[in-house]
Formats: sequence, C-alpha cells, structure tokens
Amino acid sequence: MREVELKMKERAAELLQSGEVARVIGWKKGEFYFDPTPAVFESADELDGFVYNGFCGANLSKYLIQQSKKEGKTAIFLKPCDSFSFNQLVKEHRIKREDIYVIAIECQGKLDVEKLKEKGVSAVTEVEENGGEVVVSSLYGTVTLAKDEVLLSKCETCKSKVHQVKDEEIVFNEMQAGKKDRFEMVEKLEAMTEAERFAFWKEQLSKCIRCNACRNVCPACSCIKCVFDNPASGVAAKANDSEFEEQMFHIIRAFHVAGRCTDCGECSRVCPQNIPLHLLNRKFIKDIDTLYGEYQAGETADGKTPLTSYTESDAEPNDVMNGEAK
Amino acid sequence: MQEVTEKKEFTPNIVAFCCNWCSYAGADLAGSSRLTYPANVKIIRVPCSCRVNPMFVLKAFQQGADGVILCGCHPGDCYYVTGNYYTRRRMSLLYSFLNYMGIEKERTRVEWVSAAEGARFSAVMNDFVKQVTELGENRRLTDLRVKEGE
Amino acid sequence: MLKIAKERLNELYGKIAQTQGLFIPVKKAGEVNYAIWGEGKEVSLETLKTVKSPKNMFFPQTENMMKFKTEGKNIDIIDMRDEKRPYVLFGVKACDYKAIEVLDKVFLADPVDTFYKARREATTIVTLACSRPEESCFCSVFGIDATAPAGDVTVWLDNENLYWQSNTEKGEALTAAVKELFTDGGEAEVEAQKAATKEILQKLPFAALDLSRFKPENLNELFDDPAWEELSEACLGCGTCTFVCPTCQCFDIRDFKTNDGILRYRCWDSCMYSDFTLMAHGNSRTTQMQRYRQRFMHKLVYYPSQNDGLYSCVGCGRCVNKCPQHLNIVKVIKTLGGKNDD
Amino acid sequence: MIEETLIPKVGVVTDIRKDTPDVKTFRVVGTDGKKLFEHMPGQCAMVSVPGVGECMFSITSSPTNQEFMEFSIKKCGCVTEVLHAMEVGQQITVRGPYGRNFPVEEDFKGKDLLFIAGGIGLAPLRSVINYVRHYRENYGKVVIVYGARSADDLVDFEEIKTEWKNEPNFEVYLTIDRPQEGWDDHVGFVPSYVKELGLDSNMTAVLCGPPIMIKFTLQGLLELGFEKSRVYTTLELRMKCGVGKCGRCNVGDKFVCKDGPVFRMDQLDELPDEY
Repeated sequence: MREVELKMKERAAELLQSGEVARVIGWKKGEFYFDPTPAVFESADELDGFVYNGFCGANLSKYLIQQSKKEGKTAIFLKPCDSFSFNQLVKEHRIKREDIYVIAIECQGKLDVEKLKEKGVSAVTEVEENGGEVVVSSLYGTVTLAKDEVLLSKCETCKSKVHQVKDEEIVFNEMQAGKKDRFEMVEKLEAMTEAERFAFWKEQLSKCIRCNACRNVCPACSCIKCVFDNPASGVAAKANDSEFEEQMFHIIRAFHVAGRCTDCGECSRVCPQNIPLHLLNRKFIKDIDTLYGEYQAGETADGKTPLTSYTESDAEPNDVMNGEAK
Repeated sequence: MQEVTEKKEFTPNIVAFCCNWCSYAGADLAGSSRLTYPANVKIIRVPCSCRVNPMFVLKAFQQGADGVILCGCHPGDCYYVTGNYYTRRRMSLLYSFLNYMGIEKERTRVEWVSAAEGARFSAVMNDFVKQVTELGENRRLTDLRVKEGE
Repeated sequence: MLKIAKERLNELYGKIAQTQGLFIPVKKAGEVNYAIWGEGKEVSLETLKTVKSPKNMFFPQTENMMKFKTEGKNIDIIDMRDEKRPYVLFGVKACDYKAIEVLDKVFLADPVDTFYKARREATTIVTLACSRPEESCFCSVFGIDATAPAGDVTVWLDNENLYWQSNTEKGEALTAAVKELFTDGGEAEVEAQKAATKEILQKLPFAALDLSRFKPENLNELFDDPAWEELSEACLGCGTCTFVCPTCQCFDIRDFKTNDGILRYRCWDSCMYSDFTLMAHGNSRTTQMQRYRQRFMHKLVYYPSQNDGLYSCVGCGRCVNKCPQHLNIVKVIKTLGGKNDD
Repeated sequence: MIEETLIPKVGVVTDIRKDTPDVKTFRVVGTDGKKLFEHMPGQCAMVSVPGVGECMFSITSSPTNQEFMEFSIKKCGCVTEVLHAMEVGQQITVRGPYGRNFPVEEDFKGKDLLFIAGGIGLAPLRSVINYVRHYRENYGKVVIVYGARSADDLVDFEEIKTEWKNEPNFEVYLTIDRPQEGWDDHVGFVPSYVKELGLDSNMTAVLCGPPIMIKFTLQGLLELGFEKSRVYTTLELRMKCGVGKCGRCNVGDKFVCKDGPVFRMDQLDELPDEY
C-alpha cells in the first residue's frame, strides 16, 4: 500500500501544481493510524498530511456533490467500489463527469478497527499488509492476524475490483473481489420464519439512535431536503426510539435507494450501533436481480434503473409474495 | 411485544388504495349493483395506483391499519398507459421487503380491478378482510402511540 | 470498603432489582447500552464505553411530556408523568458521571426542568472506576480521575471481586439493602488497581491536550478562526457525535397526533442538523461549518463562560470512536486549543 | 414564578383584531377569565396550537393592562397560519413569561425615549410604549418613528392615530415605503427618515424591525451621534424551550430566550455575528 500512497501523493501534487485541478479529494492523517479523515487538498503544501492506508474505507464520492460545484476541476481518488457510486451520481445529475478528474486507486480490502479491538488489539500504531496477513503494531506489541478476519464487512463481500470509471489508474498489484457471497445472510434471513425475521430486525433496529449517519453518508441519499427533515411531509418526526419510526425510517430509506444503491456498504460501516443496514439494501438488490434481471447500480452512468422501467411480463406482486415468481 | 393469539371479535381496519379510473369505479359498480363488501374497508382514492408512495402504505399501518390492499387497472389498461406497470414493480419489491422485515405477507396485497368488475371488487375485499381477520391485529408494523388509550 | 466475588454479581443485581429498577450496561445484538436489568440479560461492566451514554436515563432520547385533549374549541392538558419509582444506575464511568454534573447545571438551573429533576432525584448512581482506559480516552484533561469517580456509591472491579464504597446518604441506603451479600475488605486491591490505572492514564496519547485558549475572553477570536472551515470540511452533518455524547443536551419539542389526543414529546435534537435553527423566515446557521462550529464552541467556550469555566466535554472519546469520518473534538482542541496569539 | 417549565397553561382567545393584511392581534385570557401571568415590557411567551407547534411571541400588550394579554402575530409559518385561521373562543396554550425585559424601571427612567420600528417590529415596542404612557411622569419626551411597506401594513394604526398622537410630549412620525393614495404623511424608508429627522442623540433608543432596517437605522443613529450603549433592540431566533435548555437560540454564549431577547447594541457587538 505504501507505494500506492506515495504515487497518489505525487500525482496529487502534480495535478495541483500544474493547475490542472483546483482541488484533490483524498484522505488525511487522523489522530491515530486507523482514523484517516476524508479531506480536500487545495494546494501541494497541504499534502503533508495526505494518507492512504488500510483504514481508508470511506467512500469519497459523495463529497463531490459539494466540491465539484466549486470553481475549477476536482480530482478524486476512487476505490473500485466508490467508482460505482460515482457513476450513479453522474446518472442522477448530482455531479458532472466533465468537472471531475477520476484517479482509480488500488484497494486490497479495508480493515475494521472495531474488529481489531475485538481481537484484543488496541492503541494501533501501524498496520502492514502482507498478502493474506496483517501485521499490527500497537503500543502493546506486534500481532499478526489473518486479514480476512479483520476486514470491514463491506469488503468481505466486495462485489468487484474493477473500476467503473477512471481518467488514470494507480494500481500496482492485482486486486481480488471478496470471498464471501454477499447474499448469504439475506438468504439466511429469507429462510427464517416471519416471526424470527421480525425478532431479528426488531432487536437490530431497536439499537437505532436515529443519528442519520447512514443517510448522510450514503451517496444515493442525495436529496437536497430529505423527507424526514421536511416538516411539511408529516413524517419528519424525531421520536428517535419509537419502534415504528425506526422501522419507517429504515424501510423508506432502503426503498428510496432501491435500484440506485450500489452496495458500497457505507451505511453499515458508519452505524454507531453496528446495525447491519446493508442487509436491507441487499434484499432489494437480490429481489431486483431475481425478478427483473441482474442489475448493478453504478455500472454505467446512463440507462434506466429497475424502478424506472418495466416489462409487460413482469411478475405479479401476489405471485412474488407467494414465492411463485421467477 | 406480545403476539396476539386471541382473535375473538376482531374487526380489522383495512385500507384500500383504489385508482380513480378502474378500481374506484369498480367499487362504485359494486355498490350500485348491491354487492357488499365489509364496512371496515376504508377506500382511499388515488389518481393512479402509481401514485401510491410506499410512505402511504407505511402511514396506513402506523395509523392502525391491519391490512393494506392496493387496487389499480389491469396491466395494459392503465388510464395513464403505463402507471400500473411501475406500481407492479414497486409494490412487488415493497411487499416482499416488508415480509423480509417480518411483517406477515397476508397483510398486504395488490389486485387489479377494472371498472366493470364490481363483483370482483366485492369478492376481493371480502376475501382480503377474511384473510386479515384470521391473521389478527397488526402488532408488528404499527405505532403504539397512536393506539394509546384505546 | 466492602467486596463481593465477581461470580456472585448476579445475586447483587437480583437483590437491587427486587426493590428498584436497575439500569446497567447490557449487551444486545452485539452492542452494549444501558438497559433495565432482568434475569438472563448479558451484563457487560467491562465495556469501557456504552454506545449511548447514561444521560439517556435522566434525559431520555424520547420523552412524553403531556397530552392535549381537544373538544371543539377547548383544550385539556394532561400531565403524563407518573410517580417515579426509585432507580439504580449502575456502572457509570467517571467521565459519564462528570457529564451528569454538566447536565445538572443545565436542567437543574432555574427554572428547573421538572422532568429531569424527578428522574435525577429518584436515582441512586453507582459509579465504576476504570481499569483499562483506551487510546481515545482523555478525561484527565478535564481534571477527572477515572480511578475514583464520585457518585452515591463507587465500585471497583478486578478479575476476582467487585469492591464497594458508599459516598452519600443515598449510597448508604443502597448499601444497607445489599450489605448481606458483601464481606469487608479490598482496600489494598483497590489501591493497587488505582495506581496501575493511573500509570496507563498518563501514557494515553491525548493526556496532554492543551485547553488554554478556550476561555470566554477569546470567544470572538475563536469564533472567527479560519480553521473551522477546514476542520468541518468532511462533516456529514449527521448527529452521531451529538447522540453518543454524554453532555449534548439539545432537544426538540414536538407534537404527535394519536387516536387519543395530541401527544407532546421531547426528543434529542442535534445542532448538526440543518433544520435545528430553521425558522419560518430564515435560518441563523445555514452552512455545515456554522453548525459544526456551534457544537464545539458550545462545549469549549459558551458553556464554560456560563458555568464558571466548567467545560462541557468530559473526554469520554465516544465521538473519537464513532464519527463516521473521524472528525472529533480532539482535532478541534489540537487545532485551536493551544494556539496562542501573544 | 414558573412552577412547571415546559407545561403550558390553557388560554382563551377572546378577541381577534385584523391589523394589516397579514398581521392579527390576539387577545388572550386564562380559562378563569383573568390574565394568565404578569410580565414586563419586552418579555415573550410561548404560544402553541397543540398538534401544530409552539412558537415564541413577544407580548404586545402593556403589563399595566390588568385584564388580558395581547399578541400581534404576522402570518409567516405553520403555527401562525393556524392562528390566523382561528376563531374567537378558541383555546390555545401559553407559557411564560420568558426573557429579559426592557429596563423600563432602570435605565429608561427619566430619559427621553426614541422608538424606531418597522412593520411587525412595532409589536414588542407597543408594550413598552404603553407602559411608558401609563407611567408618563417617570419618563421624558417620547419620539416614535414607525414605518411599514404601505399604510395598510401599519400595525395598530388606530391606537397610534387616536391615542399616541394625542399624548402630551409625544412625537409620532409615520412613514411608508412607497407613495400611496390617501397618504399625506412621509414616504421613504425608516433609516433615511431617521436621519432626516435629525434626532437628539441624547435620547435612549429602542429599535425593532427586520434585520436590514436595524442595520441601516443603527448606522444612521451612530452618524447622528447616538451611543451604542444607549440603543436597544430585541432579537428573535428559533426556540423550543424558552428557558435556555434546548440549546438552539444562542448567539455566542448568550441565549436569546434567557439572556435576551432585549440586548443593548454594545452587548451585541461583543457577540459573534450570528443572528
């Protein structure tokens, strides 16, 4: 990863110095090794804190909505999964392709600091990735862990390591998609009884604190005014721990991004209560795939989405419910 | 929350979203033909079945509906040509999703009822009411605050 | 000092729960939050930081205040509070305890918030000393001693025992009710643990944060500091930091129509939200930078200026752990706190 | 004294007066027919329509009125819209009084007073003006400069014409933004009118109106030689609790609901520019 970071920094400096771009969106060093923050660099001098490591899990594409409206071109570093979101934003006219310079970067899967903590590793000072292993240095010593065990859950089921869009590429090593099937857990839930599923979601959603992190980080949630913030909508309630409002918020949010969600997994990554929110979106993805043909949001920046198109022979809702539709 | 096992004398609240051009006219025809359907079916007329935002369905449940049925023109017969094709996809996904959240699948339904199908309207409603009555009160997708003091 | 073997803690919980509600960190669906204790609940005192802070007990995320029944042109107001049964809040860390003191200054200041007060008075707080502080902890910066928190009762926990010391009248009453489960002793163990923890506390990376510039007299200078732009750039405007924060106290009051009158409730709100200051004719904070600045200025300057220099941050580090994009108060303190213009 | 901070009292709207096309004045008493609570000029109250919302309004009537309270309310949001659609006899809820009042018993005493208002900005000043009229002997000369978009937008025009104008040692100057048929008084914006009038800078001034009017009028006053420490205004921000707890109406370390709404210009100068 080190060589990737160096090259990224070098290119960022070149682009800024030559004036080709007015700003570069990347990551800068946080307080620790494991908390880099998305950042906008406007000059080469600011690049001192530039960082790219195994903890740069954040999807930067949503920042483009604000940043690319500013004067001049914006360069952005996109991991393969982020490039899907980028296309989706272009498709929805939230950003303009020509305003942005896309640098596709290598990603070997990102790490989850909470999983490290569960393994008893705290006060991490550095992490070196070595094939299937990660060597974690901390104030309390060095440990070697299997990388698969400490990946962000969104990376475990990484759908593709192919950049969907790029102006240039910084990739040194071959990248591999996730080993786990991303619909495994959805299928498991589908196999449960209604009552079991209800209990599962009730327990998970009861943790929700309605902080809106999932919504605000989601590149598909790009409404200028969310219906849940609009007093005139009649649902802008904030009775944060009312059971119904939790259901309502998550159902409506999942539905609103259905067919547009690229499965970037940011919602689950940011949830302070670790609710597996991606399982909501994946149900829609799975249903769309089964009922209306395989569809991956963000694969292209044009074309219709499953919910804005139809065929005359689409399945009947009642058949879908009875499991008779294919 | 306790699951209700007792079902005696339970009359469900049913919300039926009916498109103005077919299903609402179908309900009208049922009425003028003296075909009955239960009084606890509350019809909400919408310009097209496609007008029904998932939020409406949730709102209905929040306010105490035990079942929600959506009726529109038969696919291909939409007054606005294609509206109900979109409805079909939307509601397939929404209802499937609600079921994934553990909401009983018998609580939701989509039926196509034309303006000429007064008898069918009445039969559909009777059947749906029966189905929801057997299922019992909606406890999984409802706002307890609304029902407070009842 | 009293002690009880760790494996007998369930007996202690059961005993307390016989007469009072017991709120304690409980693991549910993988996350630890304060919840009412019951047989079979997975208590996790070892968890350093519950996701939600215990402020939830006195200032619930959602609280029904009153109901309005309307008939024709008339309105009837129904007070919805019931007699508060006594509660024990168990396992509060030093930082969270301090945070309750911070909240007290807001809610118990004249005019008193009677909703908060009733809960506060009905609750006995049992604090738990920390023995394994994390890298994100910085309570010592605010003068908090994590090894000896205040509270009605203070307890320490090691691998074998829980040690118990009551500090107040309320604490004595609780002690009397559970005393039969305890034996005397534990002073030496507690002292040893305190010493060991203090050593770790000194080594923590944020132990030396400099707050010297956060003074009321620098209010305008800090407010106008250009650094806010950059600090807030990555802020998503979600409310995670405010909802996990033990001292954030902003709330909203809203009405909800039920089949049985109109319910007026209050719920947590966040200064990070765009509609927080929205009025019919405008909004005083239109950019995320302004909202971000408000949050930290409130904690580090406005609140202290109104409360004799007491900061409204207790260094629990929840925002350090939970911010989706890793923005936090530490960055603000590092950027603005020690910079001296003279 | 407020026993219950957040639980309001029920009030009955006994009279609704339409002042301008978008301002109505509501007269409110308790269910027992008496005044709900005592207040001082400049203080506010939280008025609510259950199910719609609760808003802070300044109490327009003078504390010397022993029978009722009045609120002059401009239609501009959801609560005010419902209030405007209301009929006499309707109950609403009221809690208060909140905030600091104008220093009518301290700094204003014995002084010549200048009141400058624009549009609905007269509402909070009306309370002071009528208080001053009631205790006339305690105060010196009173000058009122009041402007609105048009003659129809002048709030309380009747009272101004029939009572204020006839009060001894009272000078009332009215102005409207654009010429209008039947209007033979001054035409022009308040700030420039204030400068034209060449007012005595030893007066204590009270300003209330839209932010832009306050800004330019203040400039004008300073040019005339007024001191900021003798110019008062009253602020308005989003409020939910009214008692300095809900955390949204602060300007710097001051809460408008608790430390305001009345501020002196020199006090405002010390606060960050966020209102």
